[in-house]
Amino acid sequence: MTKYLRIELIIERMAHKRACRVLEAAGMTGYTVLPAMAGFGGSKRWSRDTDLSASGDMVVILSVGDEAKVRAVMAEIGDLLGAHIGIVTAAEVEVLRPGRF
Amino acid sequence: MTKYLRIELIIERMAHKRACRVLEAAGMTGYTVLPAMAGFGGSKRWSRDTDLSASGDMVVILSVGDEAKVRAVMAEIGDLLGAHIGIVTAAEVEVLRPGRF
Amino acid sequence: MTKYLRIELIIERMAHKRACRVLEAAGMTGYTVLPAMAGFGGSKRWSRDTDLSASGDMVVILSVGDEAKVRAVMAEIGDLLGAHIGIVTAAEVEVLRPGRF
Amino acid sequence: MGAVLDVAISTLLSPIILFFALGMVAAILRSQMSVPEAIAKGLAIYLMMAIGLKGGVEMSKNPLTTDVILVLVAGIILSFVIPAISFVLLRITTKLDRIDAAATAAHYGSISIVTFVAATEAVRLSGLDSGGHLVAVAALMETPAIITALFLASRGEAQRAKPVAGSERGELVREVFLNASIVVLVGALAIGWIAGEEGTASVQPFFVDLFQGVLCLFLLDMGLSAGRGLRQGWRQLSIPTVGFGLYMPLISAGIAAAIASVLNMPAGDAALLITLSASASYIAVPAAMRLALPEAKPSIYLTLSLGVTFPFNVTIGIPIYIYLALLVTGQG
Amino acid sequence: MGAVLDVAISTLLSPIILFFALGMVAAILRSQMSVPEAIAKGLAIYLMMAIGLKGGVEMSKNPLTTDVILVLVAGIILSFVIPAISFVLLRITTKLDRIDAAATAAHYGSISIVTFVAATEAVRLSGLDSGGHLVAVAALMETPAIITALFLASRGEAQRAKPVAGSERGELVREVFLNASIVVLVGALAIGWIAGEEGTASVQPFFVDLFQGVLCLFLLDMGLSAGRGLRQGWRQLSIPTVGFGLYMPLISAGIAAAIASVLNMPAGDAALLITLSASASYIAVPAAMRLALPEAKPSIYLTLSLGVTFPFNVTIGIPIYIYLALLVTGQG
Amino acid sequence: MGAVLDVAISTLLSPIILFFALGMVAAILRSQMSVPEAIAKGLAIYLMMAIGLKGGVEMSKNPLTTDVILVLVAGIILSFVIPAISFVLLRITTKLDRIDAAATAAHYGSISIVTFVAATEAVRLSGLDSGGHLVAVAALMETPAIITALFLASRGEAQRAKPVAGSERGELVREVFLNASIVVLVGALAIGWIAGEEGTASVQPFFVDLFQGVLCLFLLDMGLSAGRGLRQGWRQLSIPTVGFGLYMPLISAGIAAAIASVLNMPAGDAALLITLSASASYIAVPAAMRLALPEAKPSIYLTLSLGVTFPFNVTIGIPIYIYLALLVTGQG
Ligand SMILES: Nc1ncnc2c1ncn2[C@@H]1O[C@H](COP(=O)(O)O)[C@@H](O)[C@H]1O
Ligand SMILES: Nc1ncnc2c1ncn2[C@@H]1O[C@H](COP(=O)(O)O)[C@@H](O)[C@H]1O
Ligand SMILES: Nc1ncnc2c1ncn2[C@@H]1O[C@H](COP(=O)(O)O)[C@@H](O)[C@H]1O
Ligand code: NA
Ligand code: NA
Ligand code: NA
Repeated sequence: MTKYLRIELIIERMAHKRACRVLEAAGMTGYTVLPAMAGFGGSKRWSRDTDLSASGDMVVILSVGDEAKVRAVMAEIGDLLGAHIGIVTAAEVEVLRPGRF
Repeated sequence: MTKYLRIELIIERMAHKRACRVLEAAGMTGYTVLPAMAGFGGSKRWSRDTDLSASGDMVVILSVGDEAKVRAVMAEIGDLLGAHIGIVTAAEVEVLRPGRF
Repeated sequence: MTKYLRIELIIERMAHKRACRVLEAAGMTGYTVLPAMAGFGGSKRWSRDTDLSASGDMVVILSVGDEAKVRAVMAEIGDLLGAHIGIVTAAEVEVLRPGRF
Repeated sequence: MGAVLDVAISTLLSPIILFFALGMVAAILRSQMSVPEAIAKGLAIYLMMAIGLKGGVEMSKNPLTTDVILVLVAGIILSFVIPAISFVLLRITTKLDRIDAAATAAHYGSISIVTFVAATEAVRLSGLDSGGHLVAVAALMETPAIITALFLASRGEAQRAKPVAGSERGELVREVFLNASIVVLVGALAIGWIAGEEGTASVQPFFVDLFQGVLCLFLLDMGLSAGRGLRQGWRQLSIPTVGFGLYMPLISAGIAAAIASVLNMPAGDAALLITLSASASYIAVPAAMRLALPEAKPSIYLTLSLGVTFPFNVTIGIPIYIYLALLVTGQG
Repeated sequence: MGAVLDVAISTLLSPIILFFALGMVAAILRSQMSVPEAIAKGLAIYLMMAIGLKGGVEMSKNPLTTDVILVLVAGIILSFVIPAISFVLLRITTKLDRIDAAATAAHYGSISIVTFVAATEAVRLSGLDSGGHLVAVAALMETPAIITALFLASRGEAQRAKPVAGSERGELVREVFLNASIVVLVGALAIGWIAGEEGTASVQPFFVDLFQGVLCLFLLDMGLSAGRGLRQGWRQLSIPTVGFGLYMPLISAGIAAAIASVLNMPAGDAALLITLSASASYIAVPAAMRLALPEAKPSIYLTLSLGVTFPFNVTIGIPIYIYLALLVTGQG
Repeated sequence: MGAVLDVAISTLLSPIILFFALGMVAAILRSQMSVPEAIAKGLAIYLMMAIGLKGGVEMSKNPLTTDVILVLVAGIILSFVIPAISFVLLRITTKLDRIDAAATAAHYGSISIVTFVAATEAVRLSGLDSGGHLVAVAALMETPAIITALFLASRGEAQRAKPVAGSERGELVREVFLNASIVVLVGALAIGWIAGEEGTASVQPFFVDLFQGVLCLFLLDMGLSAGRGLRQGWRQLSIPTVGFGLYMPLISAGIAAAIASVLNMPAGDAALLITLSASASYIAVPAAMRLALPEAKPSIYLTLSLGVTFPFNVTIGIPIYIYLALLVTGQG
């Protein structure tokens, strides 16, 4: 039986289109981007209110797909994270209407 | 021991109140709605900035509850997704203070 | 092999800095805060538009870390949830570049 | 005719239209610039408050005559009838299915408040007068189209087995009759009427003096939206569909012109009624359609209304409608 | 008295109050319309900058007298004392527990800046003058109430074993003494004082001319908030609690009137001090309570302050307070 | 010199600068107040539309002369050259690596539009005139610096093995040449030029009369941003780096002054060209750097530009630049 994974990328807003292109290239059928409002990493805090250029903002990208495609994304996305700040996690989920992925 | 599931709905903003009613009807004790800012599905991209009517916006609804209730939601929510665009996933989670669900 | 957990706190915006301090104190290497726009719990609905003081707003805090640290957070955060409204869940996830956590 | 050409040119070179063009060009060149959503919504509320107040103050100066009431009724009828005609034309000339055709038709029966505002300016520039009650007509024309469209969508088809899961009684009605633009337009109209010229004097600097400038900013954003919609959605539009977006306004305009002539309306009022009929909704109706006909495709109706008909109307359409109004009212 | 009735009527029919009513009606009819949160916050900042500047410019015209300082001190004392009275009344007449009663009391000791602004207009309409230092009084009255409430909440109870997890030294103090409204009010007051009438001339079109209009837009949003709060929260309020929301402002007004009489304040200033005392906070204090007394229920204190007391004050309350001021200052 | 001191003092005590100071103080005291992001972006768009329109209207009054074109070219050259000098100085005096030095250098070659606006006011206060084409110079100076910086970052280093994953051809070019500020500045300039004084008369109340007031609100937010950036980022800045943020503007100013003298520019225009050169970007360039040089650290370049150079320029810098302009143009 096909396994479905939910992959979650926490990534800079400036780089999110790049990440989205990687998702699309790997064949994910869709994704959704959520704006973050604040965060902490290393030793710095950021917040939307702090930075007029918004160049430090992060977003969260959610994407659900079958295991093969998500694995493909995880293999590909590492390159992007060499250059950009980001966190990637994946976990198995049950999906409704598996046909659509 | 009771199992707890976290159900996540990615659904059109215009339909989110309908989904919330389904959650409430199934006896979920709570949920939280997050605004999305952009996404991709099928062959179209959307973004909050593109659409003045905001009629294409998506939101993410998170809800945590015991397995029985989440299963009830998953059985019910399919109907709504016949008409509206949406993705539903569920996965087991550990919860703090299980008594409250 | 180290297990990684993704902890998710749904908590009042007014209290989110307190929660963040607990995360930092427990040694989590980072977290990301997402604004919520609406929700339901008990018998009340809230929505960003309802409340001018924004004192009822909720946020979602995501944080990924190794099992030991996440367990430490879960042990600590209970205190905060005695006073403030909040939901905490955790689940195992695969991470990319485990070295960074 | 010469005067109309003048109006056409001064319309096209007004800062309002130039900022709209700037937005479209930026979007087509794929600039990343955007006006934050919250700002766009705030400006829209401001614009509706301002025109509502202005209309109400105008109406407070004259008693409510039968003439005025007849125009209100005419507006409602136009909004009921135009979608039916649109639907038939769409089904004949395009390959849209029943649901998509009905949803698109709803947009053309309803109105665009920004097109209305742009026409009000052009009418003033042409040296014509217009009555405040046209704002009330605009508010009344927003929703009947939706009812016609829902009827057309369900006709012939076995009645829906059951309503969409989770829907609530009255949810659509509230969305449709109490949406922001109706609440603000009708509310501000009533407030302008009650408070009158004197009572609203202290808010004139905000609602009157700034109006033109705010409109520039708003139309910059509209241009960005229209351009982006077009860039992403044009592939979904067949040539007959695009054609519909261009000739349908003219058909609606013709019908409205006939009514204006029968009702013996003054030229300025006639021009506005014609413009309202010719304009297509891109805010209120798309939102209502997501609730009522979620199967219909926004990439068709929204692209057509915002990307094709709106730009057509604010540039070429309005001068034509003014000319038409002068013609049928015998003042041309 | 006749003049006061006139003021009452012209207050009730002013666009500001009419837009507030529109918002309440729309919310109660469950319209989906809303003013984006970012816009509402932006307007609030604008309003506070504007009144701060105006107050500062007024103050720059006269030297700081003992009279002025006495009024500032009176404001602080009122803000400390009113919560104590409120607390006792709530514990006697309602079933609220210690924590909820203390949190609610804090709201009534603090102030509502929009009520203050509405009163300033009404005072001006009544032909009275008011001094710029009342803006400073408003800023000073925001916080003492919170201190009294925290003291009342902890009294009698074994001292809290330890502070809320994750709380930080100074966090509450910063939230309370450096919240947006205090920073902007006090800051703008100081800037108006330093720059004076001449220095601020270039910003008058923005901060003075637009003020009334912006207030309309803001009160539309306040009406929506108050109406929604009431619709969702009224079930949580017992009749004695609602009663408190209506008579407490009058009690506070009475106390303030007595002080105004003792201090021999001019009628306009007295009216504003009375209004400040009678008004209840719905922005700064709820936020502070979520930090300091997270166990207290917002559905009680916020619904009461925003849904009951605020509408009461801006409609019926203000004319009463002006009348009271005329009475006690012997100018009625 | 006395006149310059006067300008310095009246600049420092103008509401604009006082609100900036208020924001900085609030941020440093760790107040939680903030201007919503959407409002700040909306205000920024307004400001750029307003100065673009004003510049365009000014330019429409005179034909385009060789003198004007020479100034445009000078601006472009300055923006290309300043980053090279900045890079060398940073590499010599600080420990920043090649990438961080190049990214920081890009900021100093580009411009700050708010500094430009503040200088325009100060120039007017000094009784000098300035031409509308300086707005065009501002727009042209935004981007060349980025090109120089990218060249410097890659020089000497083996060519990048491959582009960042997921990057798209043209993405950087669009971000850089079609960013919001260029689109709005150039677009509004063109619109002001086309529509002329008469055509833009109806939008003057919005774009001209309100300008100063809106600037106050915007600078309050800038102060908060600068203060927070500084509070969080100062630990990342070594003393030589902070020094660079203070002397580099003076070096750029010197070079620009020399060019202004050679080109025989009027004093007002010279003052603005000098200010543009001395100012550092904190909106457009940081965003471009996240795309083009993601390894560079924003905590360095952004803190330096927004937290050190911007406050220096708007307070002490501008009077110096005006003095310098008077000196080199022989009008001092
Ligand atoms: N362990 C984590 N869990 C969730 N979000 C994180 C984590 N680490 C970093 N982030 C997010 O990534 C941003 C940059 O982190 P860093 O790369 O550590 O500077 C932070 O501000 C957070 O928003
Ligand atoms: N696999 C997916 N994972 C996450 N979000 C998705 C996925 N598929 C679709 N979406 C979201 O649902 C929206 C509509 O998708 P679609 O129904 O495929 O047109 C998209 O724009 C995304 O925001
Ligand atoms: N089971 C749940 N799942 C997700 N979010 C919840 C849940 N219960 C409560 N919430 C969120 O927490 C807020 C307060 O809930 P409560 O403490 O039940 O009043 C709600 O408005 C929701 O945003
Ligand atoms: Na129409
Ligand atoms: Na009070
Ligand atoms: Na520069």
